[in-house]
Amino acid sequence: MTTTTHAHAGPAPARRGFVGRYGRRLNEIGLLAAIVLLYIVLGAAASGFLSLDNQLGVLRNAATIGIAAWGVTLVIVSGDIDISIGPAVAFASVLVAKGATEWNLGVAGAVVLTLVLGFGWGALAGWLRARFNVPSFITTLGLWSVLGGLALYMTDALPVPLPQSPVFDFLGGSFLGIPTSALVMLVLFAVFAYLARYTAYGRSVYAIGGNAAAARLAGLNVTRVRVLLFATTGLLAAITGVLLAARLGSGNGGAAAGLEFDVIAAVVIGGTALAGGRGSLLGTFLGVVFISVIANGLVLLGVNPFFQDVVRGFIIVAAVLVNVVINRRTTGDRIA
Amino acid sequence: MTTTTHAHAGPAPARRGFVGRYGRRLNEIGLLAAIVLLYIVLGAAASGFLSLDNQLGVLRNAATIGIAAWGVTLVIVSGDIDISIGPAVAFASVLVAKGATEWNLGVAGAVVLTLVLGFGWGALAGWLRARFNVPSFITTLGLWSVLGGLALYMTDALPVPLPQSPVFDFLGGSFLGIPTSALVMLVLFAVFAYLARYTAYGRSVYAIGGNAAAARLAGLNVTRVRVLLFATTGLLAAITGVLLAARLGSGNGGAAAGLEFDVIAAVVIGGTALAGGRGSLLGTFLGVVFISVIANGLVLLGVNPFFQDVVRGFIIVAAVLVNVVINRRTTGDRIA
Amino acid sequence: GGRLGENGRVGVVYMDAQGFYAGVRDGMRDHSQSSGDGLQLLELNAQGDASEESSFVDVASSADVDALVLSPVSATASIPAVRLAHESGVPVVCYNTCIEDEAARKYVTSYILGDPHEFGHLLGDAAADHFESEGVTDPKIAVLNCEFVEVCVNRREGFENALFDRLPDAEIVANQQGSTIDEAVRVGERVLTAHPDLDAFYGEAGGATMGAVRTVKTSGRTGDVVVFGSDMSTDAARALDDHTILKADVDISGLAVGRMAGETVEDILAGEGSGEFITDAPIDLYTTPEDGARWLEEHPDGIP
Amino acid sequence: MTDETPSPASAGAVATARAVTKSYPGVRALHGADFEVRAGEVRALLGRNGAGKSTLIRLLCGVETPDDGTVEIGGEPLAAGGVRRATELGVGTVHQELSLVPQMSAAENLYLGAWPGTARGIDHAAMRAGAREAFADLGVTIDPDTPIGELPLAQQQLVEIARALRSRPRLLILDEPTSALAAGETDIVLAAVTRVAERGVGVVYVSHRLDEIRRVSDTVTVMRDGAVVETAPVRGATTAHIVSLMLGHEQDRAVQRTDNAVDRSGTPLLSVRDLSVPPKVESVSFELYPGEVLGLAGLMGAGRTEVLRALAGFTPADGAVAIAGTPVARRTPGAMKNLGVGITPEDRKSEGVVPLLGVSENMVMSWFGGASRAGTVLPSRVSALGRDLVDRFSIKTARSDTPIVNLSGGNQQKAVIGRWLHAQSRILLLDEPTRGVDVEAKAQIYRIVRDLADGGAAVVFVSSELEELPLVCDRVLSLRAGRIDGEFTGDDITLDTIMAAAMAV
Ligand SMILES: Nc1ncnc2c1ncn2[C@@H]1O[C@H](COP(=O)(O)OP(=O)(O)OP(=O)(O)O)[C@@H](O)[C@H]1O
Ligand SMILES: Nc1ncnc2c1ncn2[C@@H]1O[C@H](COP(=O)(O)OP(=O)(O)OP(=O)(O)O)[C@@H](O)[C@H]1O
Ligand SMILES: [Mg+2]
Ligand SMILES: [Mg+2]
Repeated sequence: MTTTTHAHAGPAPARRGFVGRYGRRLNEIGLLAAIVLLYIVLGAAASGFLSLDNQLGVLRNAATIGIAAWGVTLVIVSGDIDISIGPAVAFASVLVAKGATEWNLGVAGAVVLTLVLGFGWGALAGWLRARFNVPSFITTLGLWSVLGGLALYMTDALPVPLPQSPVFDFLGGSFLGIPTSALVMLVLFAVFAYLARYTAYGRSVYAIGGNAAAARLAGLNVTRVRVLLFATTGLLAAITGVLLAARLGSGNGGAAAGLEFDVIAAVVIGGTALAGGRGSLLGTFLGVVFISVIANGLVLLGVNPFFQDVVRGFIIVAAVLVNVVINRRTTGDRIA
Repeated sequence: MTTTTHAHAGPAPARRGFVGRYGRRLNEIGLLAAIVLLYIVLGAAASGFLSLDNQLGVLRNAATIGIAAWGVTLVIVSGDIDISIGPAVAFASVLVAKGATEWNLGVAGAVVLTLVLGFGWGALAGWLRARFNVPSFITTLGLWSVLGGLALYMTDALPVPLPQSPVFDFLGGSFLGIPTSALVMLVLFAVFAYLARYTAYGRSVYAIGGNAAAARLAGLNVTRVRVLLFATTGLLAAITGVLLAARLGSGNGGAAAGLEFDVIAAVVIGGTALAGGRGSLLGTFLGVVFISVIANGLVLLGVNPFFQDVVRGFIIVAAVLVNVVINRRTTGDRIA
Repeated sequence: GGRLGENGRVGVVYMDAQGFYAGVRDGMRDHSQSSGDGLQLLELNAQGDASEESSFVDVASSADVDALVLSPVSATASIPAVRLAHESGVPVVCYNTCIEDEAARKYVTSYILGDPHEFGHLLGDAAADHFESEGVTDPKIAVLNCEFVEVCVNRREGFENALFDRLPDAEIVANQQGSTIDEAVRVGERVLTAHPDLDAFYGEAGGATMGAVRTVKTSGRTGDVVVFGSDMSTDAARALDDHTILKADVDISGLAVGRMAGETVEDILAGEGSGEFITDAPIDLYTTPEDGARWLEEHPDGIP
Repeated sequence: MTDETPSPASAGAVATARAVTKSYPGVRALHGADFEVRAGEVRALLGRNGAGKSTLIRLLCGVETPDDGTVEIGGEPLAAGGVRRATELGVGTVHQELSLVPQMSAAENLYLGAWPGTARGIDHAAMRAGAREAFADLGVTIDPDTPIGELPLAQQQLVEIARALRSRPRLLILDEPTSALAAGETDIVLAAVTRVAERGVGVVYVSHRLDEIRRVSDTVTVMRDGAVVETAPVRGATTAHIVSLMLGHEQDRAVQRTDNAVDRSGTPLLSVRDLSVPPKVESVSFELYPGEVLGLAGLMGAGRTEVLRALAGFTPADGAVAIAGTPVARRTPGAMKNLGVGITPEDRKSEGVVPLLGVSENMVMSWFGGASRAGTVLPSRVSALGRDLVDRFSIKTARSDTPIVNLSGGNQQKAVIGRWLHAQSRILLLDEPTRGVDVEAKAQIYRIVRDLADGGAAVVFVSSELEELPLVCDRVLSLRAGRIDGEFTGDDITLDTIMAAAMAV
C-alpha cells in the first residue's frame, strides 16, 4: 500500500514548491510591489506626494473605503455582494446629524441610533438573501435605492450641520497626529483579520463561499452567518457615515456617491474572488491602499478628473486580470 | 424492465399538472396582472395617465430601457451580467454627435461608427470574460468607468449639438404617430424573442447559463457565444445612445446615468434568474413596461422625486421576492 | 372626483441635488398656498441628466400641465424638451438656468434669471476687497468647481473678471472638480498639500464652499487660507458668522426664486403676459458676520 | 437503422489512441497510454480513482487534445478537431459528471448543440418527437417537456445515454454511467449497451462495479497511474487478478462479512416512529442500537435520501424521533447535530466538500469548537486534528492542508465521514458513501464504518449497490415507494433477498 500511496501523493508535493509556498500569496506580493512602484514613481513625479500631510490625507481617504471594505470582503468571500455602501454611508451621516440636532438624542444617542439602524438594515437585506434566496445583488440594489432616496428626501439635499461636540471633533480630527478615522480603520482591520482567520464565524464564511450546500450539511448555520455578514456591512457603513459626518461637520444626503464601486474594486483588486470562497483581508488592505494612492496621485499629477475615471477603469480590469491569471497558474484547474 | 421504468416515470407527469403547465409562466401572468392593476389604479388616481399622449410617452421612455434590456436578458440568462449600459449609452450619444460634426463623417458615417464601436467595446469586455475568466461584473465595471469618464472627458461635460438632419429628426421623432425609438424597441424585441427561442445561438445561451461545462462538452463554442453576447449589448447600448442623441438633439456625456440599474431591474423583475439558465424576453418586456409605468405614475402622482427612489427600491425587491417564491414553488428543489 | 392633478398642475424641474432647489419648491408651495390655486406640483430632480429631463418634460407635456417651471440641465441639450413643451402648448418658465438665447426667445415665456456671470462677479469683487484690505496684491486662489454644468463656468468667468480687473497679479493655481462636500474636502486637502502658499479657495457651489471651509479648518490653516463661496445654507451662514474662514458668500435665494416662479405662473394662467422676458432674481452677497446671523434668523428651517 | 455504422464483419478498430500523454499542472494524468477498441466490442476500462480513465476518455471524445501521441477515430485522426469533429466521426459520450442543463427540457438536452433546424429556426416539434422516439428506443418513458432538473437522477442519466446514442455513433463511451443508478436502471443501461454492441458499435465502459463488467463486457483494459497495464478477456480473469492489476499489488484481504452481536436490550440510540415526508416517505419506523450498522436498501427514488435528510433535520417531517430515549420535538439541523447526528450526502461534489479548503479544515468545519480555545480557532490545532484523522482513515494526501479537490473521490469521501468523527457524532447517516470510489477505497470505507460501529456509534448505511449491504450491515431495511417493506438480519442479508424485496412489484 505504501507504494501506491507514494505514487499518488507524488505529484502533490511537487506542486507545492516555490509557487506552492507563495502561490496563494503571489497576488498580495504583486500588489505590494505595485504599491512600492507607485510610491517611487509618484514620489519622483508629483511634488508633495511624499509629504507627511499628504500621506496622512491618503490614509484618511483610505479609511472611507477601507472600513466598509473589511465587511464587503467577507460578504464577497461568502459568495454574495453588497452594492449599497455609498447610499448607506450618506444615509448614516444624515441620521447621526439629525439625531444629534433635530431629534434631540444627544451625541451619544445619535451615534448609537445610527449604528443600530445600520446593523438593522443590513440584517434585513441579509435576511431576504438568506431566508428567501433573493440574490444579494437585488436586495442591496433595493437598499441602495431606498437609502439613497431617503437620505436626500429627509434633508432636501441640504447639509444637516452637526452640533459642536468634542466627540465629533475627536472623530473628525486626529489622535496623536493620525486621523481618527484611519485609526478606526486600522483597529477594525485587526478585528476583521482575526475574525476571518481565527473564529468559527470567519471560517464558516469561507466554507459557505466555497460550497454553501456542503457547509449546511456540515451543520453550519448558513442563514445566521449570511444575516450577520450583511448586518456587519450595514454597521460598518454606518460607522463610516458617522466618521464622514464628523469630518465634514454635517450630514449630507448626497455624500459618498459611488463609494460602493471603490470598495468592491479594492476588494477584488486585493485578490478576493467574486465567485466566493477565496480572499484575504490583507489583500483587501493592499487593494485599499493601492486605490487610495492612485486616486491621490492622479489628482496631484493634475489629471483631468473625468480622465481619472478612465484610468481607474483600466486599472481595475488589469488588476483583476492579473489576479485571475495568477490564480489559474497556482491552484488546481479542477475548479473552473 | 418496463415495470421498473414505469414505476419511476410515475411521479413526473403528476407533478406536471396545472402548476406544471403554467408554472413557468406564472411569473409572467403575475406581472401582467400587476400591470393591469397599475393601469386601473393610476387611471383612477392620476388624471391624464390614460391619455394617448401619456401612453406614447410611457412607450418612448420604455424604449430607453427596453432596447438594452433585450441584450442584457440574454447576458443574464447566460449567467453573466452587464452593468455598463448607462455610460455606454452616454458615450455612444457623444460619439454620434462628434462623428457627425467635428469628425466630419456625415450622419450615416457617424451612426455606423458608433454602432461598430459599441459592438467592439462590448466584444472586448466579452472576450476578457470568455477568454480569461475575468468576472463580467468586473469587465463591465471597467467599461462603466472608462466609457463614462471618456464621455465626459471628450466633451468637458458640455453637450455636443447634432447637425440638422432628416435622419436624426426621424430617429428622434415619430413614425405614424408612434415614437421611432419605441418602434425600434418593438422590432428588436421580435428579433431577440426569435433569436432566443429559435436559433442555435439563443439555445446555446440558455445551455451555457444552465451548465456551461455541459455546454462545452456538447461541443458548443462557449467562448464565441460569450463574446457575441457582450458585443450585442454594446451594440444595443450604442443604438440607444444614437436614439437618445437624436431625441435630445445633442450628445451628452452625463446622460442615462443609472440606466444600468433600471435595465437590470426590468430583467430580473421579468423573471430572469441572476444565477443564469432561466429567463424569457416576454418577461423582460413586461418588466420594462412595469418599471416604465411605475416611473410615469410616480411622477403624475406628484411624488417627491427623491422619494420616488425609495418607492422604486421597495418595488424591485418585492417583485424579485415574489418571483423567487413562485419559482421555488413550481420548479424542483434540485435546482438551487 | 379627487383625481390628483384635476385642479391643474405645474411641472417643475430641478437641475440637480442641491439645497437651492428645496428653496425653490418651498417658495412655489408658499405662493400656491397664499394664492389658494391648489395646483399640483409634478417634480423631477434631473440630477444633471438631460435625458431624465427630456423624459419628464414628455410626461409633463402629455399630462397637460398648465406650466412648466424648469432649470434646464443644459443650454443646448435641453432645447428639444423645451420646444416639445412649447409645441404642446405648455408655457415654459426658466429659472436659474435657461436654454440658448435664440431658442429661449422662441420657446420660453419667461426667465427668472440670477445671472451667473454677475453672480461670480459680485464674489470676485468681494474677494478683491478682502485682499486689498489685507494688502495682498498677488493672491493665489484655488477653485473647487462644479463645471460639469455650464453655469459654473460662467460663475468662474465672472469671478475672474472682477478679480483680475482689480488685482491683475492674482493667480488661479488650481481648478478641480469638487461639487459635493466630501469630494471637495478630498480634493481640497490635496490642493492644500500641492500649494502650501495658497491664499484662498473659491467654491463655485454650496458643497464646494463648505468642503473648502472644512478643509481649511481641519488642516489647521485657519487665518491663513480664506474661502469665498457660493450658495447659502445653515452651515454656510454659521461659517460666515464665525468669519474666520468664510469671508464672503454669494447666493440666490431659492425661496425668492420659487415665489417669483409661482407669481409668473399665476400671471401666465391669468393671461397677463408680463412685459419683460427676463425677470431678475435678486443676487445677495453676504460678507459680514452680521449678514450670517441675519440669514440664520430669517431661515430658521435652513431652506435657502 | 444501423446502416451508417460499419457491420461487425468489417470490424476494424473504431478508435485508437497511440502513446498518448496528458499533463495537468503538477499531475501527469496519462503517459504513453495505448488503447484500441474494435467495432462490436464492449471494452471495460478499469482502474482506481485517478488512474486516468476519464482523461483517456476525454482525449477519445475530443474534449482535450493529447500533449503527445495521436488519437484516431475510425482511421481518421482527431487532431485538434474538438468535440464537434469527434461527433462527426461518430463518437458518442456519457461523461462521468452529469452534463445536462437542468433548466432545459429533456428533449432539448437530448439535442444539446445539435438542435434540429429548419430554415425558419429550430423545430421544437421535431425535437419533441425525436426525443419521444429516442427514449422509447432505450426502453424508458420520459416526458420530453419536463425540465431535466426535475427528473430523478436515474432518468437524467438515462437521458444522457439516449443523447450519446442519438447520433448513431460508431464508438460509444460510457464513463461510470451506473454509479448513480440502482439495480433496475442499471439493467436498462446494460441491456442497451449489449444491444448497441450487437449493432456493431464499439463501446468503452468504465465502472468500479466488477459484477457489471462481467455481465456486459468482452475484454477489460486495466489502467494504473496513467498507463495501460493490461488488456485481457473478461472471462478468463479472476476478480482477484483484476484487482491486483489495478492496485499494483494484492488486496490486503478480501472484505468479508463480519458478524457481530448487537446488543438490542438497552435503549436504542435512535428510535424513529412513523416518520413521514409527504409524498416521498410514509410512516417509516425503526430502531437503531449502539454498535449497529443499519442498511437502507431500495431503488432510486425509494425515499432513502429523504429519510436521512429528515432525520438530520434538513427536511421538515412528521413523526416522532427519540435519541437515546429522549424525544426530539424540534428537529433543526443544529439541534440534531448537537444531539450527535451527522449526515454525509449522496452527491459528494455538490454537497460534500468545500473544494478550495484544506483537508483538515473540511473535517473540522463540523465543529470548530473542537479546534478552538477561548473562541479562537487555532490553526495548529486544526492541522493536528486533521493529521490525526488523516492517519486514522489512511486518507491519501500529501499534506493535511492540501485543498480537498486535489484528492481522489474515495479519499474525499473518507474526509467527509471523518468530519463527523471530529464532531463526536454517535449517529452517522451515510448516503451512498461508496459512490464512484474504487475497490480499495470501498474496502477501506467498509472498514471505517465497521470500526465506528464497534466504537459504539450507530450507522445508517444507504447504498444503491445492493451487493455491498451484506458486507457491512447488521440489519437491512428495504424501502419501496417511501415505505418499509422488508427487514433482514444476520444471514438473511443476501443479495438475492434484498434485491427481491426492493424490486417486488
Ligand atoms: N482538469 C484537471 N486538472 C488537474 N488535474 C486533473 C484534471 N483532471 C484530472 N486530473 C488529474 O489527473 C489524474 C487522472 O484523473 P482521471 O479523472 O482521469 O481519473 P479516473 O481514472 O477517471 O478516476 P475516477 O475513477 O475517480 O473517475 C488524477 O490525478 C486527477 O487528479
Ligand atoms: N432535492 C430534491 N428535489 C426534488 N426531488 C427530489 C429531491 N431529492 C429527491 N427527489 C426525488 O424524490 C424522490 C425520492 O428521492 P430520494 O432521493 O429520497 O430517494 P432515494 O431512495 O434516496 O433515491 P436516490 O438514490 O435518488 O437518492 C425521487 O423521485 C427523487 O428523484
Ligand atoms: Mg473518472
Ligand atoms: Mg439517495
